[in-house]
Amino acid sequence: MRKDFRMSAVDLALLAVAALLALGAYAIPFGRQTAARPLIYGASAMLCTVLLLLGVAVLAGQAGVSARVLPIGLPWLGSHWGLDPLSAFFLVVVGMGGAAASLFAIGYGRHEGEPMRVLPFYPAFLGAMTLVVLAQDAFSFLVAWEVMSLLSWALVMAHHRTEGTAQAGYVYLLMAGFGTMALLLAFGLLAGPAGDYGFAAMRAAPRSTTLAAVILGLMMVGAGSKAGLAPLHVWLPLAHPAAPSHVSALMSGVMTKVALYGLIRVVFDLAGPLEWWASPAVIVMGAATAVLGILSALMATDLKRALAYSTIENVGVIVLALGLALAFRANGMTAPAALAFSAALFHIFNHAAFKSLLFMGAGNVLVATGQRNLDALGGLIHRMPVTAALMLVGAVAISALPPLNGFASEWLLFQSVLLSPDLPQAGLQIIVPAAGGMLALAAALAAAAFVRIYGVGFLGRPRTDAARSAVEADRFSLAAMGVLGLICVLAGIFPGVVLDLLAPATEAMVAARLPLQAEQAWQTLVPIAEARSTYSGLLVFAFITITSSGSAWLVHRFASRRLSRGPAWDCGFPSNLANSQYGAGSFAQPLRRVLGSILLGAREEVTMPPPGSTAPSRMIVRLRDWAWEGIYQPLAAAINTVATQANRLQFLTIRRYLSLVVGSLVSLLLVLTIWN
Amino acid sequence: MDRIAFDIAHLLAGGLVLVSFMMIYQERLTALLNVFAMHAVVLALSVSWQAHIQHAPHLYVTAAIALVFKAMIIPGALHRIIRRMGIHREVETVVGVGLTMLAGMGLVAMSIVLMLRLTEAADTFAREDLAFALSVVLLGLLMMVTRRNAVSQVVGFMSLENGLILAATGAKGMPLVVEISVAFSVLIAFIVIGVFLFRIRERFDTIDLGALEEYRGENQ
Amino acid sequence: MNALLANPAYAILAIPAGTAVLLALLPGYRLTARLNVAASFATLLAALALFFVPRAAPGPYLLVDDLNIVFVVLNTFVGFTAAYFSASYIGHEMETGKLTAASLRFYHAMYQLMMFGMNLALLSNNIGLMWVAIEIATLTTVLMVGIYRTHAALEAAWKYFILGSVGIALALFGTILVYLAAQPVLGEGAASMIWTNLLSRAAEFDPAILNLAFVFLLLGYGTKVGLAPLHAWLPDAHAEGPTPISAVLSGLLLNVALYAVLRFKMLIATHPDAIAPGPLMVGMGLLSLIFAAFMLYRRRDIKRLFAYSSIEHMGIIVFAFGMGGPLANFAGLLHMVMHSLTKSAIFYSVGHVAQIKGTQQIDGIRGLTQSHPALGWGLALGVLAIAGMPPFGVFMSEFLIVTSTFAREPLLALLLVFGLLVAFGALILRLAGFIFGEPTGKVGPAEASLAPLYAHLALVLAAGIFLPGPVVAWFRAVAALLG
Amino acid sequence: MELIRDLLVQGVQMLVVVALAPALLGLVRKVRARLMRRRGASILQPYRDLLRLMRKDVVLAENASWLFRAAPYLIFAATWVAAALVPTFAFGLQFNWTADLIAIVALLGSARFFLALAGMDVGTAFGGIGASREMMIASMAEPAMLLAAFSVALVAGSTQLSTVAEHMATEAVGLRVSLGLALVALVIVALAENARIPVDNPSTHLELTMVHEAMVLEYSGRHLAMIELAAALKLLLYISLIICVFVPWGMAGAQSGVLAYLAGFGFWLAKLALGGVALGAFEVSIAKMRVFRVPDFLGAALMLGLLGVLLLFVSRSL
Repeated sequence: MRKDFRMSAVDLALLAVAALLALGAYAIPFGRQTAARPLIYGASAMLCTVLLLLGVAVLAGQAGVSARVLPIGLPWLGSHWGLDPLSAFFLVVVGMGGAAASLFAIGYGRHEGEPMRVLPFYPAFLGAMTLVVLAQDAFSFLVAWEVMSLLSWALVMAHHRTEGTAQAGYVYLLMAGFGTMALLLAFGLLAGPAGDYGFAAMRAAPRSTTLAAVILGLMMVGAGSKAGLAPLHVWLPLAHPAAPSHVSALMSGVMTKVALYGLIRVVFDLAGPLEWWASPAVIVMGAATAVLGILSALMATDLKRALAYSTIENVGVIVLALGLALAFRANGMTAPAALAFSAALFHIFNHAAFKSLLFMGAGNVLVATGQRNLDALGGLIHRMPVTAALMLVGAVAISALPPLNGFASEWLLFQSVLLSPDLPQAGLQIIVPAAGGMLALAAALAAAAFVRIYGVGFLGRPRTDAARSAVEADRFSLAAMGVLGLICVLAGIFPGVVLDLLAPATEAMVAARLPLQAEQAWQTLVPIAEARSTYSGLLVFAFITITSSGSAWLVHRFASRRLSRGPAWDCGFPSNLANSQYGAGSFAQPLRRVLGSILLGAREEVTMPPPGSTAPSRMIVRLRDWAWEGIYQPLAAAINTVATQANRLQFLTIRRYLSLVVGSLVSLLLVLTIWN
Repeated sequence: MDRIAFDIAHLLAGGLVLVSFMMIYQERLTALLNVFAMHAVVLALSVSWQAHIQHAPHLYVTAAIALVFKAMIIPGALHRIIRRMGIHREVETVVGVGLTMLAGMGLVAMSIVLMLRLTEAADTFAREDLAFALSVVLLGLLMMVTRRNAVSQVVGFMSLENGLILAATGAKGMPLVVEISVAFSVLIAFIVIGVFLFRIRERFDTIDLGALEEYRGENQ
Repeated sequence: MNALLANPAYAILAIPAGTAVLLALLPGYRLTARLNVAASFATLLAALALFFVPRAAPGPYLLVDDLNIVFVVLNTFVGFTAAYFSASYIGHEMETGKLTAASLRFYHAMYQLMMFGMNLALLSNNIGLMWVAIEIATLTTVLMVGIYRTHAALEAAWKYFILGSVGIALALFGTILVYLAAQPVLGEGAASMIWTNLLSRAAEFDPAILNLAFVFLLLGYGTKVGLAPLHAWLPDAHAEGPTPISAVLSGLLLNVALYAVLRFKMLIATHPDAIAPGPLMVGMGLLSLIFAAFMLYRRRDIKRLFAYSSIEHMGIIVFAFGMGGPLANFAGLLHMVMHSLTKSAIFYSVGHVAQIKGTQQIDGIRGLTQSHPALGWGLALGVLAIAGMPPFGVFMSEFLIVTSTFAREPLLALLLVFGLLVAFGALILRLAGFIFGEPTGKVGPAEASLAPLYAHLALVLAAGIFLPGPVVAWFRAVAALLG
Repeated sequence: MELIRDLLVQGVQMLVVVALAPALLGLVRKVRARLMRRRGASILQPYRDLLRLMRKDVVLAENASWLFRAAPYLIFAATWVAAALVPTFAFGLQFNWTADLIAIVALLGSARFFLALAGMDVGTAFGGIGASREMMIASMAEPAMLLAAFSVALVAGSTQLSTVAEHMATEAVGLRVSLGLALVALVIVALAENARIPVDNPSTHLELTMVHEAMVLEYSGRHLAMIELAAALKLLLYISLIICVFVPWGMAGAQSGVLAYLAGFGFWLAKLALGGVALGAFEVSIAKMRVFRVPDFLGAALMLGLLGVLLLFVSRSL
């Protein structure tokens, strides 16, 4: 062979994955050594950075689309791997989240009680997620997908002796298996009876729109359950908080995105054209998930659980955007489709950044105070200034406030909602604006939720000694958070850069892209046309900084700059009880009464002591999870009953067993007699 | 073959079915064992008749096995077991004898219908013979299912084996290997049952399976 | 001697038979145990030799073709690892006084006799001989199940024996019927019992008798396969016998019975007018799968738990073969092999676990990864593999079965998926209990031989990631053979 | 030259809004006082208050963090930027395209976010009350606002305020039901966002019903001044937003002459004054409602906004 062998991008990516897996293997014998932790996490960070760069290179057109077939996996098929723009974009997400989490873990991992339950799985988990993104045939995809679930399960079970983890892990793995089955069926349809499991063959095969819709449904179940789409989300708020925080960051920030990758890959790329009527279900499901998720986040008193719920909200937002893209694409409106799709991808990127950041912050808090309960925190901004500042960045970003990145992507999404009148179908014309309203509601509630989380957790006065004696986290953790915070700010100020970067992926999926943003003045976003709508994160940022600092300077220069400290006034009734502050529960009360009572069946039970008694009066809040009560419990009950009934067959007499045999014989003979 | 030979074979095979029925309505173990001995004798007769008309001398061996083992040794052994262990003498049935009889009728009817309709191709005699054999097998099963205590179940099982032998001999020129295997299996079956009765007796005074079945794998 | 070298098949039969006699005479369990291992290994070598020695033409009694090579090699391999495992396991049983030297001698002799029976059943070209061989295997296992002489063991063995012998009878009747169908075409005598002749002329047989025969054979051998509702003997036999025997039962005996069913399925399938065997097998497979899946939830005994999981997997395999077609058959074969390896591996670990914890009760087994990491993770990997998790081989076969079925028969695929999920839930529920949480009972170090366990797991893992070309070609040939 | 002029205009607008905001507040108070048969303080009173506050020391609670001190400037800046981007007396200002209606809503959102955080920073009960109620009100008001913005944007085919205004100025629009609904919704939202009666009472303290005041309770001196100024700016912003969307007549076109600008400015002042008077009159005429009635009030706005949007679609699809 004269043509010399050149390493393509995908080869490099696969090598990086192999290295990650090797790291995991290395951890099994050597993980106990103290030197192992920084080595493993450091190496993972580097490898993830490599993956990140590879993705960027492909998106920027520096490295061509590449593919590689390895002689493993399904024998007659081999395992196909490839790096096209879509994969590259998600490779960027995985690389970014993975690198940050690993860097974070160099410091955070020191506090891990049983490192041997984390170190072997962690790098392999990263590798598996990468493989999902790279896979180009059904079998490799599903193997990688399921291995990803399995390893994350092992990581969730790392703290297997803390109560609640067992149930979390069980529900998680069960839902993962359920999702995989749905994916199996979807791929079964895609492959057809001949069994062409290669993505290329699936893409090529003609398919009726009805069949495509069925596949879409199966994917919504399969990938949706992994991404946390309501009502398949119940495992998520259990499992994500249970894991070590750097793993939570990965699961919430990256793994849900990988799940969405599966959805996008199959629905937009493989399944073929869809009718418009397939999209409303997706849109409604996304909107409902968003509102339900953020409302639950608003009610949760556990810091990490609240973050997990907010992940559900963001997944809902993304799915809503994807549904819009489907609706537009089905009507041949490629430019709006591109807008919605870019919004989805952009939000995926953003959420990966700020949700990882927030979970890391939660991890620092957990280490510093040993507390996840918001009502046990408070005043951390004094004890952990850097963590608090970075958490603030994350909170502002996730609340979709300008000038940070969260707003940029939601703004794009609103723009695409505003294009809905051009849709021909009345049904969509009604649904889309309603969904837009729910989106706005979700955004507003998100702000409320994060004011609550940040205000109760970091501001005010410490509520426990643990919070009073918290100490700032180590520099690795802070560095990782700092990087992510920087990304949030930059992506908010220069959204055009990110959009141009992900344009190839958009083009590949919806056959259109946003106008090139790089040539716009002042980094302005111009999704459709200058006259229609524009937003310049850079200028807004500049204006705010200038005016705020300017006004501050003026005031201090010309008015007064004197300042004295005194006790809080509090309308003349200052109380030095830390519990007199508003807590997580009390902050949520207004919204709990307004929305929670309907959507979450929130009930307050107040027990008043009899007059004269000094016993405290108690208020207990009960929330109901409709999905849990409506779907899962009945299902479990049904299986239980059947199992109990079937179990009688274990306790028959031999004679009865014989009669079973005879019975089946006689019945088969009867079948024969009739069959003749 | 000539008419008379056919009729005799037919008679004997039918007789076997009849004896099976007799076994079903026995109420005392000893009587049951005697009837089973008769069952074996009839089988031996039919087999040897087959040997005669098929000019297959090796079938006489089978007949002999049937006669010696099933008609004499085993009933004797079971008699001794019953005596030694002082098993209460009556057969405990699950459903009334009448019902069992009806079920038996049904089974026989089914097997005959099945066979006669199935095997137009095979020669008439083999067909008749198979029909009877199938009925004997099914009746044996029925007996195992409707009897409570082990001896009668064992008897049912053996009558089932008899049915098999009837079928085997009915099939023309079936190699010796099969008969040997049948005998072999019966032999093994008895060794093992013997072993089991023995072991079981070490623990319980009765071989009534009911006693065994208190414990069924997992405590309920 | 030359004959042995010329045709390894003879060796495969002669070595166990000879060793069985020898073991029956030799005293001292250490020696017998070693001899047992050695003999099993020799048998394995002989089986491997089948690949290299040119195949002898099918004789009146023995036959070597693609189909049974798969089974023979698997059989002898697991037989060897099980013997290796039992060497350490039985030693422990002896020390704890659960077994006497005499019963051990008996045990080893029976072990080889059983191996002989199974190998004979696989290699025999004569349906009568095959029947005899399977009965030998069954009866020897009956004896070994009862070896502990405990109340439970005897009861299990008795149940196994009664149901087994009924199965014997039905299978024999089926065999006679096949002969009866063949006799008009192939003439009287041994000729009409030779498998190869039957297959070549099956199309001319009387379809009606074939149908009847298949019903009896399916039920007769199906009892051994452990298909619901004929399964009753299986859980108790697994639970009460010595663990090596549980491993062999699940890993091998079920396969041998399945092999018989497959042979006759091929026979029926060749006949155009005969009843289609597929639907019957698919139905029984689904029934077994779903029934066993539900039974998993209420188990209190760990070995019985995995016994039911064996029923479940046998259901899947029979389902796959019932569906037929190149993909499904390939998947069925793969699944069978993977199940044998994985399930025996699980039983190896379970055996040691039960010895360490001193109980088979599921409640008594907690936090294994905490107290015995190597053993615990081994068990975990095994259970995850059997639950159909990648990258293990079972996943590949389940992937193929589900996808190929859904494209052809969506409804059946949904039922299949339902059963798989229910079983998955139960297994994971139990697994989490076994390996996580605070350790219960004795946490002392275990003198466990993990080599066979991890050897099997490694094979299953390798198969899930990479199937060598020759193996694939060979499997596909067999799949084509099965039609 | 062009550029310089545009920059100049933009600068003028920025200064004008911040300069006029207290006066508008004063006007509203004056009107209310008058209607209550009181003479009331002069319209310039707010300026005096602000100046006095500016000169006073800041007394900071011990527990206050840097966030508490930075918040006033951030709030002021965000509000000011938002206000500067709403066309007041002329279309097509230099930086109008920096942010559209949605972005302006979001900017106000950021201001509110920091205000609520500041309210919780000291760790007093009142601060918490204010913050939680503010966020509750906001989470109802913001969607309503956005839906109103939707229907406006759908009519105008743009979310760019100056484009919207230009489009509205043309006769092409005519009268539309959805616009009316949007107007009502917007007014309700404006009342809520500016803490006016009936949602909140800007002139109360020591009441468990207070929302905005509760949050700023701990502020003093220059900080309080910045926040008050921001509040005034916000009021002006909302009124001129309503003006420029629903009654844009008389606004100066882009790059028109000085005279046009002056005329536009005059028109704007008049409209602003009218708005102020109307607000005052409205506030006097009704009573404040209980906090937990507020959601219903805002829910109505939400429904109106949605209805407006839907009607628009229906009319289009017909």
